[in-house]
Amino acid sequence: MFSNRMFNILVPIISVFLGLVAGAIIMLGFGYNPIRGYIALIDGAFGNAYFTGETIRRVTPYILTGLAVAFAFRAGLFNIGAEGQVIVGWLAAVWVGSSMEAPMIIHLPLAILAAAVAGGLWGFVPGILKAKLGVHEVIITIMMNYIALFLTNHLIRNVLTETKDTTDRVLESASLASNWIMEITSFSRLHWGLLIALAAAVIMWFLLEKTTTGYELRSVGYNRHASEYAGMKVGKNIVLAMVISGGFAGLAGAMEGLGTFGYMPTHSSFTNIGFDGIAVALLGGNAAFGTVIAAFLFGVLKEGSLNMPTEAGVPSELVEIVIALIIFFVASSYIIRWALLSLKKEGK
Amino acid sequence: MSKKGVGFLENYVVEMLNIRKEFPGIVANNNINLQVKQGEIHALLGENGAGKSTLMNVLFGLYQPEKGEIKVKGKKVHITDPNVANELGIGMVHQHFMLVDTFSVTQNIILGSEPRKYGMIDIKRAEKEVMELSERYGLKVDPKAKIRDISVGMQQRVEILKTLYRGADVLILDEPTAVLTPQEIKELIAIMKSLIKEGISIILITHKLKEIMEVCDRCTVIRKGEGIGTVNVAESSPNELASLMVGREISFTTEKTPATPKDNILTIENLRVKDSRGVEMVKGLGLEVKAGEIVGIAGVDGNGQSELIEAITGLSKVESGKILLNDKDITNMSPRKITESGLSHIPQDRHKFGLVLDFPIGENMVLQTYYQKTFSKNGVLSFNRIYDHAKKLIKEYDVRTPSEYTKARALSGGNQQKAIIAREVDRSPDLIIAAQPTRGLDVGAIEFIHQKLIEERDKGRAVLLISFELDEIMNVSDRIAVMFDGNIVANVKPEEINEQELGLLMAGSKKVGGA
Amino acid sequence: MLDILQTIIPIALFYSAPLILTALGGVFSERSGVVNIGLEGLMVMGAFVGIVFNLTFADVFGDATPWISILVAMVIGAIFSIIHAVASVTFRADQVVSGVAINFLALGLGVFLTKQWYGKGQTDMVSEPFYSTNIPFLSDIPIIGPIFFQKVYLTSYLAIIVAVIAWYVLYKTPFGLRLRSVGEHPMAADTNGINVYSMRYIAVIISGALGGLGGSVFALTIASNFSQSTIVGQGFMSLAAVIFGKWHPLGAMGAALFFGLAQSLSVISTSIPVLQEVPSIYLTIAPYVLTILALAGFIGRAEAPKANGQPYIKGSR
Amino acid sequence: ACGTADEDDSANPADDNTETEGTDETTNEGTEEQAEDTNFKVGMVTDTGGVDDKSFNQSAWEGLNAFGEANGLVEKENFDYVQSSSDADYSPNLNRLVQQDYNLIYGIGFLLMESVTKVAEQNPDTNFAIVDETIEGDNVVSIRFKEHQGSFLVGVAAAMKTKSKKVGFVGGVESELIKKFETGFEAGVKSVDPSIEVVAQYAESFGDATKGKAIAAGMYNSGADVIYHASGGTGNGVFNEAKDIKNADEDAYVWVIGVDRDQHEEGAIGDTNVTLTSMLKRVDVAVQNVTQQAYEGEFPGGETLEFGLEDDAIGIAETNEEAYTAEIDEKVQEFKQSILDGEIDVPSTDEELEAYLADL
Ligand SMILES: Nc1ncnc2c1ncn2[C@@H]1O[C@H](COP(=O)(O)OP(=O)(O)OP(=O)(O)O)[C@@H](O)[C@H]1O
Ligand SMILES: Nc1ncnc2c1ncn2[C@@H]1O[C@H](COP(=O)(O)OP(=O)(O)OP(=O)(O)O)[C@@H](O)[C@H]1O
Ligand SMILES: [Mg+2]
Ligand SMILES: [Mg+2]
Repeated sequence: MFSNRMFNILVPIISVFLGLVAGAIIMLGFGYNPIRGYIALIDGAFGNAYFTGETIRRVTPYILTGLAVAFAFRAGLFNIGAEGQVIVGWLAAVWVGSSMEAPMIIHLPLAILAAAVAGGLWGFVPGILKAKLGVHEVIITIMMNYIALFLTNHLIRNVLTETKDTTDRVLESASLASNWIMEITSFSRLHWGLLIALAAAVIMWFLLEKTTTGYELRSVGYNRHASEYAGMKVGKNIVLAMVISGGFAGLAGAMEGLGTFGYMPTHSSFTNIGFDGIAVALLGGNAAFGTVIAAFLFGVLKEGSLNMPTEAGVPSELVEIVIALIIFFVASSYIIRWALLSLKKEGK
Repeated sequence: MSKKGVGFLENYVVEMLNIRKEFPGIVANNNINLQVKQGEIHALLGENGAGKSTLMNVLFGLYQPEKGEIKVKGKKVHITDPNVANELGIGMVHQHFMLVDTFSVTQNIILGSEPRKYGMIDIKRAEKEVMELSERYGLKVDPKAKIRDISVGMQQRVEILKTLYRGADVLILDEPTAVLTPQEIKELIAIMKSLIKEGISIILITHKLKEIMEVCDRCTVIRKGEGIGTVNVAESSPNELASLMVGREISFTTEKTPATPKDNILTIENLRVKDSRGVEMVKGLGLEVKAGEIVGIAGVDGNGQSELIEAITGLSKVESGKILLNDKDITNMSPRKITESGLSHIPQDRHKFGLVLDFPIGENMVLQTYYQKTFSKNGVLSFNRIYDHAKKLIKEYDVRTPSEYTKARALSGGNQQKAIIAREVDRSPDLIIAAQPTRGLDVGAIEFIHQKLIEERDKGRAVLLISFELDEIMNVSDRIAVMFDGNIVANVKPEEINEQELGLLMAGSKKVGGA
Repeated sequence: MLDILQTIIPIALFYSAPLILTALGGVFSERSGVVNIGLEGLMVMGAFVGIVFNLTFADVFGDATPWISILVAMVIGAIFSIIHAVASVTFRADQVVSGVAINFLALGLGVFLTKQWYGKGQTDMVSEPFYSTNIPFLSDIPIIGPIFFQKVYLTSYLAIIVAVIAWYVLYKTPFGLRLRSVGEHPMAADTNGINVYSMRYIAVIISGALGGLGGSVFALTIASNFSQSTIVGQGFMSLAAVIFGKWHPLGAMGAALFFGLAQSLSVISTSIPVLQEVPSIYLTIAPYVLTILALAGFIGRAEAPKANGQPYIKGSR
Repeated sequence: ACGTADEDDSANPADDNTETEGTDETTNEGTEEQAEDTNFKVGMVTDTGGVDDKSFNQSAWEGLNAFGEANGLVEKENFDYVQSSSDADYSPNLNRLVQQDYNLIYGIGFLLMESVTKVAEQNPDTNFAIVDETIEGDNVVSIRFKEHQGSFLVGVAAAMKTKSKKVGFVGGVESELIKKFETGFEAGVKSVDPSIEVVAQYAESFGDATKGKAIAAGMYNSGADVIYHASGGTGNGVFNEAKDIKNADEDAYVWVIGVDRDQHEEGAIGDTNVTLTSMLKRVDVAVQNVTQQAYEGEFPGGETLEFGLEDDAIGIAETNEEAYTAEIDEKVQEFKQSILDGEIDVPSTDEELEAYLADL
């Protein structure tokens, strides 16, 4: 028999493989050359130092929004609001990063912290409403997304600037960008944020799996009544989970504001970093390290897809389809397990 | 009832022959035979996990057996799903009720075979039919009431009506009395008797030997998946049945020395508590439990017992009054504070409250203590210690589980309960509240749990036992407090009262001299 | 005042209609125990199909084109949703995951095919969209007529009628009783001889049909063409309406109408004297803040169908 | 990064072309022969709209096509575009073109400002152009338009057309750029008749047709009969609402003024059309013009080019002859001349508008 561990590794690999095969079949069906298509994708993601840098840059916020969604999930909450939390985190980081002066050792952490706090605050609202009044977090987080979008646009135009569409750039002292990284990646926008994202993954893993707080959060996630019976404060844990989740998403905003862009433009629609985080978390099985790997997969596919139209003539949406299919296969892991088991049986 | 196709020697309505059913890694039923005669009440007896429910689920078409054959009224049948069972006239009342909480009684009964009019459910007709049926068999129900608003006993009647509505003439009852109060059990027994008069045959699963002796004609015993045999109840005794079941002698009356009560551990004064709907359920109650004694609260379900427990344990708010634990006021304190003040609680609903079913057994063993120094340092858990601790408890309390890393969900009900008791008792509290600690467990497990409670008493702990089983109350308690309508209406010693009198007190009829 | 109502109500109605239809789909699916985060994707599919059909067959069907378009969108939406059903019912997939995949798939497929067929990222404008009408007789009633029956889209009333039918089906018919029982306690339904799997398939397919209908109604009354950005969040608003409406068809309709009303108030308020002084940002976010306040203030706790989100595995407990 | 020009000291890769053309004095006609072997490459990066957005991305792409046609160049080889699917894609897309040795790269739309600035700094050997923004740098040319001028003219048309003496303006997202449309429009309206009321409202989105429709419904309902929109996809809702009113009542008097390109097509309903006229912003003219200069080795690096009426890069559509009457056109032409002559300085901010209105 396969061990559980082996399944946990095999199933995603098979899912990705099946997704890519399905994508190839679609390309064939529409008269494209799948090999050229996928070479273009790989080229677009890793073709040279620049694209490699860009790919990793793209992965960075995905890790954080993935962690955000996964963290809430583990505590039994569905945070569709990562999107809004990213947006407010972005603004807070840029605000602190551009409007005050301080030595880097203070300024940068302060700007990052501001993002986490802003995101956390955005998570706090649905958290407290759920904890105190039992209001479903899904609706509140959806509403908070829209509020974040419109409010930040308003703030950028009316408070941070005088009717401009982008904020000022953040100061050097609050920037995650690094000349050194830029140089070795031929001026990609890769920045130090990746380290923050990876650290966040470690923190989440440690917090959830190793600490008493994590124990409580997981317990509340699985069984609210038993947790209350055992003396845990269910409401407090719900709020805490949403705040930490929002904090992670807020950090993703800081990645954009202090790293990738160095400023914040007004947005006429959602960034999708938060919504994509849902897919990342689910692909990663809501576990910290699974999320990191899923974010890489996601980032590679998304970044590489940009190269497909120019290099192979394939519409980049093909990759959306491939991602969707991969998610399906991962979700349907039961059937893959079943197939593996029957294969094994027949082999005997 | 037609006699056509009935076996030529015996009048068997259902025959299960050489049934084998496997689950991954376990043979739940191995070559089991069960033959039920027309119009009898046939008991199915066995320890927790012996394979009773599995066998019945096979008969009801929920599981397909690996081997063996089933005959209904002499005809070989293939029961591929519950629909087939229904058509063959087999109805089952499951151990865990199969009722939709938010539906009305009528809706639950007609679900799947609704009377219609113009494509709509003809709810008027349905209600009328339910009323007729309930009158005919003496199963009183309110057809319009929502399931979640009615008592467990009432729910059970709905379950039975459901099968009758579908025209069942073979009725499987899987542990129907485990969740009932003595009054309700009495009513159920009367109902069963009237059902067999109507020509219905019943298969009854129960762990209560007394019930078997009282109503059953024959009894089939299974042990660890193997059929042990079938006996005529009239020619047998509880002792014989029990030893057939577990393979050894069992003592029924719990051995214990007289209690030596000391200081007050729990003192409750003038307590008032409302339920979640705002109805006052505990109405100025007073109670004392001393160190070294077991106080049993006897009472019919719904007289405020749940609210009382929730108030003591901090799970619901006290309106007024006082609760003292070791002379310390714990009224309206948080569950955590109360636990730390020396209280343990074996909850009534082990799945809802007692366990996090998706946690490993090991993590469940520290549900209230994970944050304490023993198991964590600076907020970081020490899994080595947690699992060592769990290992110790598993051994000490004989919790049957593949390992301490196994999810609680995978354990049998009895073993889940043992795990909870291990956790609660091991904390060495001053007061143990045990709410229905043996519900649904086999006699072996019951014996073990009773012993544990008495041991703790002897160590000088106070024990508050809440149970709807008069046997349990009479056997285990040193003092019985009878609860009726939100108040303690009597305080008696078990040796000074018989079950009859106790039953009257519980029904609120009159006061008997207290102790 | 009358003027204002006359402006607000028709806007609220046309804004709500697609949300109502899609939310009803969500109600069916979730009442049967299948969480449907994929409503957004189902709407995308509906919008895509509605527009493509309309563009392709406008010459053939003339005035009837929009009606036939939404019918076709319904059918394709239903077929498309089978993917969600297979994954979440047969393959026991996590329903949230499968729903997220539906969203990705619909958008990817829609835009991919648009590029294939039209050689660009967005279609042309349809020539046969829905137009509003005055409803004969009813629109002549004083006061009520101008507010509710003048310059309204028939699709708005279609949505309301479908909501009433959905309520009737779910609460008055055997089918509805069975469907709801499957969402509350699938094992109970199973022991009563109800096929849990086929019930859930049907429910998900209905949600696909209604989601497709909602998407196409949106596209043919409001957007008039299809692109990446035709459906951006309407599906999630519908999901919010499902929960806001406590999984009840009429509740979901009420919630969607509430969203529509709040939205139209925020748009119209610039022409309401008292509100003119209010900075526009407050009006822009008002619909969302109002929703939160409404939930926190008096709607409160909503209980989802008990078995919502749990795959049913025969024989487990 | 620039393959062929690596050893060349010249910062301008287009020099390669001029050198090969060297002896040949001809410009436009002469290039046809060189087309085969020219390695001039021009590309554009769109914002999230794509080259079929019926707006400036499309217009810019038309400009490149026109340029290609005029010079006998080949799509994909000599000119191409990349579409962005989110804000984060601008930089990689620009860089992709840089790495593929494009000589001139356009960033279409103000949203690309920051990205073009950075990429241009990092790649001094490549030439860039940005539309609707100003960027400093020797290798960047900034292309801007005097939208306020065109908006002024459609404002005049609206003032001539309105019967109710109330006209509306629907903006996408409130910003400096869109403000130019609004102020120009209002100035135009009031220049004809100061008593005409102008109501303006922003949708806070360039893609929310629902809101566009709702806003238009509100405006028409409150008596406005001409609406000028500068709101991208949101404008679809405005057209929809006008057509809807028209569908219900053929005699209804409602008009829409389009933006950027001639939006006549959008206004068609049955035999009539609700598009009164459109403010034309000829990004294609500007793009073709700048590209041609670069092709000829005269890339105006470092300059900010402001295209307006005088360049025929801003204009007014006259397609709907029935609605856009000779009388209106006469008035419009009159004002156009005044602007060209410098008699009218069209305001482009709120302050300027205030001053302008005070002077009327
Ligand atoms: N669905 C299942 N999957 C795996 N194992 C099962 C399943 N159902 C039952 N078993 C196993 O089969 C054995 C018999 O279980 P069964 O439910 O028949 O016991 P029982 O006699 O009804 O016990 P109880 O008295 O506790 O009701 C148990 O060991 C149990 O673990
Ligand atoms: N999916 C499953 N996997 C493993 N064991 C299972 C599964 N489902 C049920 N079981 C086992 O089946 C046995 C019997 O289940 P049943 O529903 O009869 O509960 P029980 O043991 O009688 O518990 P209770 O005392 O709470 O009634 C249990 O021992 C349980 O562990
Ligand atoms: Mg059992
Ligand atoms: Mg049991």
